[in-house]
Amino acid sequence: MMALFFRDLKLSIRAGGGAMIGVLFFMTVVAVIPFGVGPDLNLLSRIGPAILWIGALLASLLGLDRLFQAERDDGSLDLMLMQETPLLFTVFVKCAAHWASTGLPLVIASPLLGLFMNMSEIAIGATMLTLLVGTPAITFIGAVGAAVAVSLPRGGLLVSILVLPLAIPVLIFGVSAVYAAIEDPAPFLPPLMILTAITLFFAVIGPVAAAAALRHASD
Amino acid sequence: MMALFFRDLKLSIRAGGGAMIGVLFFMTVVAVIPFGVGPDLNLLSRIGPAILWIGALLASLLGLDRLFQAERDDGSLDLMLMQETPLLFTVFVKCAAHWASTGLPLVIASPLLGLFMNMSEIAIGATMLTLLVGTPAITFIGAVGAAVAVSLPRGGLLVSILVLPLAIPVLIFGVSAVYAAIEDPAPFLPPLMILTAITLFFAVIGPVAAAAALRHASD
Amino acid sequence: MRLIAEGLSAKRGEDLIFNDISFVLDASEALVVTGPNGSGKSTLLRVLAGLLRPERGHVKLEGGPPEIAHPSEVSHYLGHRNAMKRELTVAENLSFWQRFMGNSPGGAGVGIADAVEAVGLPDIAHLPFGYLSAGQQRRMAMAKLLVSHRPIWILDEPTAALDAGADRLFAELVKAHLEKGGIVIAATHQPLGLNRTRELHMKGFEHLAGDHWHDA
Amino acid sequence: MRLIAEGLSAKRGEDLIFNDISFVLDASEALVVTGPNGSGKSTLLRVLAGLLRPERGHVKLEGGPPEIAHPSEVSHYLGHRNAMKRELTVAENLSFWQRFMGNSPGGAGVGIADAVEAVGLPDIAHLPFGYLSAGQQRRMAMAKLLVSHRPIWILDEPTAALDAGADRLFAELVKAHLEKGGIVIAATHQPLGLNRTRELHMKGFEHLAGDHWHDA
Amino acid sequence: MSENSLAIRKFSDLANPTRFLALADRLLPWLSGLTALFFAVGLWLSFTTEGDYQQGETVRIMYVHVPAAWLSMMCYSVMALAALGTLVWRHPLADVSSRAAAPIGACFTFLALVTGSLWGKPMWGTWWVWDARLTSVFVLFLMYLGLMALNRALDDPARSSKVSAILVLVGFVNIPIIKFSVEWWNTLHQPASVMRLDGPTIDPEFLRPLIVMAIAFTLLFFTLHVAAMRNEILRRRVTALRRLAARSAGREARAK
Ligand code: HEM
Ligand SMILES: Nc1ncnc2c1ncn2[C@@H]1O[C@H](COP(=O)(O)OP(=O)(O)OP(=O)(O)O)[C@@H](O)[C@H]1O
Ligand SMILES: Nc1ncnc2c1ncn2[C@@H]1O[C@H](COP(=O)(O)OP(=O)(O)OP(=O)(O)O)[C@@H](O)[C@H]1O
Ligand SMILES: [Mg+2]
Ligand SMILES: [Mg+2]
Repeated sequence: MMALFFRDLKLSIRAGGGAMIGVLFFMTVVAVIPFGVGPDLNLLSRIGPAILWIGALLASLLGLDRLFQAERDDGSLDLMLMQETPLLFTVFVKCAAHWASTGLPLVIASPLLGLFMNMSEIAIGATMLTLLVGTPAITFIGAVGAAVAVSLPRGGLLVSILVLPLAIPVLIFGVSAVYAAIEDPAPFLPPLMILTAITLFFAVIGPVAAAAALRHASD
Repeated sequence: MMALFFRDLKLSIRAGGGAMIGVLFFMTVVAVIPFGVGPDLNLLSRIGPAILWIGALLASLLGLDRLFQAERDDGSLDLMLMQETPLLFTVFVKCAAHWASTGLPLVIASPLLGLFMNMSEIAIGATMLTLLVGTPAITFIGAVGAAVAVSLPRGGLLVSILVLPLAIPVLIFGVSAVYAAIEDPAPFLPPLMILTAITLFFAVIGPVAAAAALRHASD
Repeated sequence: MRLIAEGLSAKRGEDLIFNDISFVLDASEALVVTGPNGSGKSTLLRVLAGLLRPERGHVKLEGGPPEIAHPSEVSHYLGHRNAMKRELTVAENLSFWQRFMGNSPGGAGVGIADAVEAVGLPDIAHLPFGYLSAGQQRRMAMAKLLVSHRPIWILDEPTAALDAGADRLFAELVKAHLEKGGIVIAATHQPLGLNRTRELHMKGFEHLAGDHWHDA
Repeated sequence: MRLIAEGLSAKRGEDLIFNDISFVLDASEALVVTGPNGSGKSTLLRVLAGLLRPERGHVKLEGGPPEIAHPSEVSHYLGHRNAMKRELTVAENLSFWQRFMGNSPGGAGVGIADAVEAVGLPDIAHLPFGYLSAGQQRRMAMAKLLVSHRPIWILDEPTAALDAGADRLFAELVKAHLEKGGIVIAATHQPLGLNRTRELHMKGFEHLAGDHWHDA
Repeated sequence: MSENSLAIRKFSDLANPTRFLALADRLLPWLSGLTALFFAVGLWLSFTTEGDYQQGETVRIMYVHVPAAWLSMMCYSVMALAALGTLVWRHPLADVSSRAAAPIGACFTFLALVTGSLWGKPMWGTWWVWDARLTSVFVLFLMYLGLMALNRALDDPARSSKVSAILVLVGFVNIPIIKFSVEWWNTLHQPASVMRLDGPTIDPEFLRPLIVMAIAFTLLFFTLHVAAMRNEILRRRVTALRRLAARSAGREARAK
């Protein structure tokens, strides 16, 4: 299993470069929004967390559609389906590798971008934490979409359409957690807990559904 | 040549719904935003144009990296390289087809989306115009990246560094043009002109560079 | 150990490709599947490999390891595609599959170096897989069969793109596997140079309609 | 019309694959390229098809249409991959290539229906290409040679995955093309069933010559 | 042996769709008749009962809006059930049912959105607000469209049915979100006043027409659904026959 993890990492570094694309897109989002809200700095810092989250959400869609398509195209998927190890784990590990190569860089880049949006230290910290907890959920949800679209020529847009609505709860609680952290009265922990719960929930549901879809898509 | 255009369109439609998919995608993206920044309508209307432009960038990034890789993987690229018709045209037509299936739907859907973000009529009109003028540039830039990705088997990272930084100016001019249109003092035409210039520039440079890259890619 | 297929029939899309195929393979027996293009050889192999659910009938393994659910879990499948990543070197590809697949009970795979040696390409394991020629790629895909032990080999046109020398080499590998008590099922158009093998000739069902949207 | 190759040599990566290959092919002559795996057959064909720049030497066409820059512009290339889209139907694929390639001066391609008929699969042109079996796909890729006229055919292991019947069928196609004054260059491991063809046997350089880092 | 076993199986398989078609033909007239009847009564009721003292005439929108909204959710639930049927019992009709339901559900959702925003203008002074209830319904609408797009993308039903079924099930998480969004987030939209554990808290004056209209809408849904399923089955038969025709034609061509 670790073999799969490292192999996918290696691939994403050699072939994909997906990490860079994601981060750069993330930066682009953050760079463009200020033109919208204008010079008003404290408004900027107010919507900062939301922008970061939206950017992360959209950025993690990049490359998601190829998660299983690439395996299918060169026949690796067949062998993975045949193994004794439950397909569930295989999918889970692939998600983990994908997150490590695209989600993690976003989390790491977020403080820097937070500074651009002149967010307070605490806001930056909270955002980073929520992203760290929340983005895996997006990957797991995305795995379902990728598995469903595995036999499609160019899943890109379709996968995102299937994935985004399901990812909305993650976004809601992620953002609300950050704001709870900023505005003292509201407690920070509950929303963070909910976010963790959502991630765990999808960490189970996602691989299960994706594995089922892969089994039935194979022909 | 038209044959190529329609074939690429058909391919993107086979991926489901074609233009419908495109519109649906942007509706989804727009629907996600309020969950982040909250229901505050006039904030939404202010960042609306930026959101639409980001959506456009995302949509083109989603399918673009495969623009030539798909052709390479099934050997079609070889035949295209061999033809008498200059490779330049082939690349150009492929870009056109790609834009027609990702950029155009956004342009068409933008008024609707604008209403959702309750943007003013003039803002909607300006956004639509800038998108119509600007999005092709993104496609052409992306084409270069896609071609490089084919020629350098491990060029994924280079691609991302190549495409997005070039695309950011387009976004910035596009967005600022819209805001110039909204806020009276700033003139609308100059940024629009610059945007057009950028697009025309890349409409020439893009295919040339991409064709060159592809020639060296073949081995 | 014996592999038993009973009354298999399979669909592709809505069409029944073949109907009611049954056979029994004992240890160290080989089955060669022949037939014209489109007669359903690959489909049959995919059914045996558990990649396609048969319409009717079933495949089971007797005398194999008790804990397996489907024979495919102790099978190698070599399809038309090689299941190797172009960007990774041959060695990386092989060692990945070795560690990912592990060994079935009752045997152990050979090392990467030996496997590459066995397919006659000892000196290019360090090249990216995408750099190899068609035949070299196919040979490396065969090396994949050696690095992790599976008693059952399911091979779809293994010798496509192989030169004469490699053909012989492949025949040797298969013979060795059979002598170790393995089972081999291969679909092919060219004689594999194996002696005393059972043969299954698919006529091709000409797609008699098996789907329920027809009225009687 | 005659195809002339003079002192061709080509590199892959850093290694010289072959060195100083020359030949002349007149109209209605066929050249069969043979050799072990990795000996450089595909590389040579890609050089002839203009897809790979030769290290030294050049390819030219005499007596062909004057306006062409490189013989590849009047050549068909059938590589290891079929250059067809899995998602589109066979008919869509073929008609695309027909319209995209057009015809070289001095001939015209046949219609889709006839081409599909000629490769013996008249009834499945409406299926998505991805639904076809390996051999059916290869046959359809051959139909691609017929739908648009090219005097020169460059074929890389054309008969891979074909059954016996299809082999004969392919031999017929090639013969017909030669009789019409065409030129055929084919790399293969199995006899193509063509009579009176020239043969070029590649030994395979074992990557010694021309490698700058070896001479101490 | 193989031949007749095949024949038997074919019979048992096509039994379902064929029986269903017969049933549908008998059912449809009645369903449509009932639907028309209830709509007549419902509309009459909703326009004769006097308007609300503060909402005025606009309250009548409720009689369309609320049933449409309910149906939009019920339709997705039906699809989820059908998806279960596809995955668990492998029933050939289940896939047909969920495929047929998607467009209908999209229409009802669209109706709920439109009437809702029509109502929102007088009530909240704006066509649209991005509050949880409204947006979650909008997301439901998007999900319907997404599923329709997916079904069109994976054209071959034999392969696509299970896959899209899985997606339907995963998407079901949105339904409770819609239903309870009003409780979980503070929204402009009013909380459930009819479908509550502790009986409806709404004036019977409004309740009566609402109930009638709800029944009418439900009947309408089933009418449309059955009709759509019948069309889907017929469509598949036609394609199957066409493919067979093509194949056999080719065989004759080869025979001679
Ligand atoms: C586009 C805007 C709207 C949407 C998408 C929408 C959606 C919904 C939905 C999904 C329900 C079903 C709730 C349930 O069964 O628990 C519902 C019920 C209802 N809506 Fe709306 N609504 C919208 C606007 C409005 C407006 C403007 C009003 C009036 C001020 C309104 C009044 C009601 C009422 C009274 C119910 C019945 C609640 C119950 O009795 O359970 N809605 N709406
Ligand atoms: N893209 C590439 N990059 C670097 N080296 C390559 C590449 N493709 C092939 N080679 C090397 O060039 C040599 C010749 O390859 P080529 O494909 O021409 O052989 P071939 O005669 O076609 O073999 P086969 O019969 O297996 O097709 C091989 O040793 C291979 O390792
Ligand atoms: N994915 C698919 N969907 C629908 N039909 C398919 C699919 N794959 C194959 N078929 C059909 O099933 C039949 C059998 O295909 P199969 O690949 O088993 O033939 P084969 O014996 O392997 O032929 P070949 O010798 O060319 O490999 C063919 O007629 C083909 O059209
Ligand atoms: Mg086959
Ligand atoms: Mg070769």
